[in-house]
Amino acid sequence: MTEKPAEKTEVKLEIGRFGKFLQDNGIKSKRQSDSNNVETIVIDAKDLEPAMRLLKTSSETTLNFLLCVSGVDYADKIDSVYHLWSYEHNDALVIKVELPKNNMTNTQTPCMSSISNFWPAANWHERETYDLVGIRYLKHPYLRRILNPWDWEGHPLRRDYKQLIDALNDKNPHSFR
Amino acid sequence: MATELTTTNLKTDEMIINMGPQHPATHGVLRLILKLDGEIVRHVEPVIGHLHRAQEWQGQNRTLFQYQALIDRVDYLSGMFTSLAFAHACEQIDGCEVPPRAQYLRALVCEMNRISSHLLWLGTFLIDLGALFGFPFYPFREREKLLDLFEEIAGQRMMFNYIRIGGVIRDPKPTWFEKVRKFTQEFPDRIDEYEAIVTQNPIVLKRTKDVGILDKQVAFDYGVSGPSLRGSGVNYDLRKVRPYGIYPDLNFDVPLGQNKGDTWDRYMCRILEMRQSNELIKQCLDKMPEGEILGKKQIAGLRIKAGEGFSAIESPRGVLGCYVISNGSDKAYRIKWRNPSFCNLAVLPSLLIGRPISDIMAIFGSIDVILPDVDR
Amino acid sequence: MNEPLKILNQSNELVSPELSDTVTLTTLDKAIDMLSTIVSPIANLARSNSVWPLTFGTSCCAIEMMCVGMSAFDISRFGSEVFRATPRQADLILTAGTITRKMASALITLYEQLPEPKYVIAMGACTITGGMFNDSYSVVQGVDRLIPVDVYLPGCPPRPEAILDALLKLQQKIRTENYAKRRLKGYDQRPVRYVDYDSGRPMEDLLAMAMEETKEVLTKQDNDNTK
Amino acid sequence: MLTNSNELFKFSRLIIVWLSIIFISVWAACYLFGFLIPHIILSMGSGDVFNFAAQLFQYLTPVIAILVFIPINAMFMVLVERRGLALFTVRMGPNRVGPDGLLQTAADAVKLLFKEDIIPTGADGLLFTLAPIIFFAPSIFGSIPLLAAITGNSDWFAITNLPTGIFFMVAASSVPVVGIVMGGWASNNKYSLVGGLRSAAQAISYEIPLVLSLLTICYLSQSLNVIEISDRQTGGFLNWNIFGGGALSGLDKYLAAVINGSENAGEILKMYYPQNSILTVIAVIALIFATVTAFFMYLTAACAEVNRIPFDLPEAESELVSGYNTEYSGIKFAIFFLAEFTNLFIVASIASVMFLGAGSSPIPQFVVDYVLTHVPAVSGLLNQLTALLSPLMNQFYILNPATFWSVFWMVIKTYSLVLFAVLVRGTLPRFKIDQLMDFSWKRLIPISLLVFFIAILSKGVFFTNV
Repeated sequence: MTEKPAEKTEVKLEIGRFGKFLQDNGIKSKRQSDSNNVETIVIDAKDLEPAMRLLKTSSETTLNFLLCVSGVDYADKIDSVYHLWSYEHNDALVIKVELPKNNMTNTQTPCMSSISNFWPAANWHERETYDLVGIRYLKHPYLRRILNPWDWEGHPLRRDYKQLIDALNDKNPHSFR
Repeated sequence: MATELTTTNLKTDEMIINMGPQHPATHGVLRLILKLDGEIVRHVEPVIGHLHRAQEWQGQNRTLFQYQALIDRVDYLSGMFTSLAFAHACEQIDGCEVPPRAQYLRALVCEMNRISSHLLWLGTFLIDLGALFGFPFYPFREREKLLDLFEEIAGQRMMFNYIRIGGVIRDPKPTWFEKVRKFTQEFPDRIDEYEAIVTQNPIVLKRTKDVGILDKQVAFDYGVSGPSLRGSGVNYDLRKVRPYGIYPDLNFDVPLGQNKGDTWDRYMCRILEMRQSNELIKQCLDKMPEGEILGKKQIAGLRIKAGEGFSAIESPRGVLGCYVISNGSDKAYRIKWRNPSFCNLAVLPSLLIGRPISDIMAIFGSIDVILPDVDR
Repeated sequence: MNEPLKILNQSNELVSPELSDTVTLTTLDKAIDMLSTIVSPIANLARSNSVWPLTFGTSCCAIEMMCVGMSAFDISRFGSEVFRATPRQADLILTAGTITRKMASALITLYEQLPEPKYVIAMGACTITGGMFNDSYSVVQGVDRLIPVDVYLPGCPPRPEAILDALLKLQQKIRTENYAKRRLKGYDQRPVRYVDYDSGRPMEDLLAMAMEETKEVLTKQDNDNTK
Repeated sequence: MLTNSNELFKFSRLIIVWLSIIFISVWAACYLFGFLIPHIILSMGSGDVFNFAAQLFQYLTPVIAILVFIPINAMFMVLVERRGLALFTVRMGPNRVGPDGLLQTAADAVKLLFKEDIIPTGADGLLFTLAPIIFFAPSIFGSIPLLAAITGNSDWFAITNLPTGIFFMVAASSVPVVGIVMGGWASNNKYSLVGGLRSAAQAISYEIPLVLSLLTICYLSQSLNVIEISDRQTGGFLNWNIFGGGALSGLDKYLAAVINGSENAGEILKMYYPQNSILTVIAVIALIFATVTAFFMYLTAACAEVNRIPFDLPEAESELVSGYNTEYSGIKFAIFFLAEFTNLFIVASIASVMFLGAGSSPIPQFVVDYVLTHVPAVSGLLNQLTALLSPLMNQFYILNPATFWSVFWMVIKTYSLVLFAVLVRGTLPRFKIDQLMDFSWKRLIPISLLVFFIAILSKGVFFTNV
């Protein structure tokens, strides 16, 4: 695909409320441009688990509603995006973990740690992200494909995914594209 | 020598039953692998994805204009809501204005759609409980009336494609509003009818009370939302908590479960929600302003600005989110759906374990899962 | 590669690989086949008037399939309101909704579990060509790639009236056809016969892959031994 | 004002047409075997051989009657159920096959006959084939004693008059569960297995209240013979077992005496209620309470016995795909279907024999007498009719008025109960298996024991000479 990924503004942004909270607890984060006034931060893959534990349980934040975990395949990296809300307050936070690609092929998967051991909501979302985008969540209790059959090849939402053409779908494979 | 017959020396074997993907009670194509001890469920493994139609993949391979027509199929019982979530996300990115009349029309059709979705849920829930004939026919009667109204404005009974980026596509005739008003006037009587048959039915009470109790903390952990969460007594309705559209202007209460969060509470919550939606429709009709209905021109090469947006709305099943990343072209770079059914279904195994087979249907029915919403 | 699996008997005649592995035909069944020219007018009339559908629905079309049983449209007028949950007692599959690769094998199993005579109405655009999801990686482009179809019913989803129309067309077809001849056709129009349950891929492909792999391993072992 | 009165009219027309079809065919079969063939044989010659042959054919009459009756009746009942449910849900129901859908179930039956008959791999073929037969057979031989009661002890059915008829029927009604368990086990399907086992548990639990409520009636009638039980209930609805099992029959006679202006009315009352005190009134009320309760308990337990909603757990469609008959197709499934509806008919007819006066007219005898004596037009008309039909009755033995009226009332009572079961099916959801068990063991059985006790007490203490 020749499309370019979303624009990246290299403007230095001020640290936000949750970024500051994480910094106080010794977790580094980088602020990204907001979408619709929701704070968006980028953190390291190794910091994700402690950061999530803190954000979920700490009485200061209580971001205890994990909306979704989504994987986004860019040209040079794969993002794992976490949307966090709170059941009690009106807070919202978007956490991104960037995993560089380094000439990775379709069958190879980037790895990062899973959060579903302490947050059951992430379980199915991580399985789905593994299935479609191909991020391998380490220490996940049951990391198997969830939407596609178990022996499916490739990760369909990767940009370089070539779909299987066989007797079940050889009719006009590019009909409406 | 008399041997004592106790539970310890009575050996029982576990039996694995495969329920689905074609089973009358799994609402389509869910597959549950059950491990049973007699009639008691010991282990459940849901297998989903039998209806995975690659909605997200379609989203990034079709133009936005094409994809608008496709997203009604994400949740076919409440197509208005999926359209609305997508439109909200795109409007966030694009920053285009939605005219007030369009806002009101959106709220109006969404609340109508909520009623029609809950009506179908009521019918299928009763079928799940075993009332195969008779009662399930009644909710469908009202649903047909609603579908006729939808057909008049959108041209289709279930796949509307009515809410577009920047507004709604068609302005209904004045006679349509009169029909809606007529419907709202007679609908409370109909709910009274359903309640007269179902709510006080001793068998329904026996099968739903204290069955499938969803603890608040468990619900939080699994990210449950919608009536299933409110049945447990958590006051979390996006229309109140994070108001969108014109909901701040409307006056309504959020119905909550009365005691524990069992199947009965979830049932009651939905019944009350139908009444509440009826009131909301009346308010929308009263406050309906005149003016434009579409803030963005609907052309084949419809484009939005670059950026990313996440919008979430309160669908009949819970928090329906849409995460759109756009790079300024006529196709979205990535579309991710946060489906309420997908998240609510994850809690099912923890509710089922230790219950008899018959409760599977009652509990599963009360969570109100739509399979394309799970599988996309 | 995608040709149907052919089984030849001892005298080198083509045997349609139909059902013989899953069910046994009783003598009564065979006797009825023999008498088919005499009984077929009566049998056709009876069959056409009591088509019992299977409660098979995957997505949107299933809702319209439910609507058609309800009071407003009332399929019971045509004697078809007896929706059976088990394939053994049904005559008709209304393939209501998209069939994905994961579901394909289940659909084939269901079709094979139906007792003869069995009919299929491909309901909705998704089951005719794949419909709106035609080019999706996981969608089967038309249910006629899996099972033979009698009536195609377009629409996304079709209105309940259209379902009634399709049912009437099917009834007409049943009334005018000769069942014995229909049976001889067997499953010839079906390119994919055995499908693996989990992967949704044809069994022949998997077998061929396995054969190749074993051949590779064997040649490698041979090479090692010769060294 | 009924909005679907047209449908109601069509429904009643359907019932009348089908009932006449059923009874003309059954009557023809009976006439053939009970009268025509024996007469032909006897006219050919005389001697032991001919006598024996003629008698043999006469003895065959009940069996032929049942064999003709059951399939047609089951087909009709399926149609009644489908049309009835359609009526309750404002639909049309099947109305395309034959005139106004009259032949819909016939088409279904023919279709099922010509369907492929599948024995799944891994199934036990012998048991799999035997199961529907074992399920169906008891409904044939179990209904034999009923025939005597239904036909008002007609000559043709004399051999069906067993001295322990009700005992025989109850014994027969407990056999079908063996068929269900067998079918469930033999189909090599886990849903079938669970369905079969559920059915066994359910049948065992509900047999007890069913038998106990019948036992109350047997005690009050002091007989196990269905003919005797139904004979005791003749003469108006006050004598029916549901109203105290004869507790009101004295009142009936007293009223008759009063209306006729007889002087010994008081003596009749004295004869039937010797201890003329408040205790008698209490005992009568207690008896009526006991029998009415027994009737409804019988209905509940019978519903469970024949697996109707809300007790249709063995084939719970939304839980176990189709329960014990999941793997059955074609003719075997048709036999299951047939037997299910026949069982429903049989329990309904047992209810009408035991509680609702069998073939006796619900109009009290004194009313009939009053009308006949005081309205000469009616009795004149009746006399004319009798004169007109007498050659049919006396010479050709075609029409037996006693049998005709007995069958007529019996059919009305039985089909009312069947329609009640259809109404219940259109209304209620299903029980859970543990609630089902609780309902039987913790509610029905204690109540039925109590009812039996009350009946013994009031009858034994206060009506010793009745």
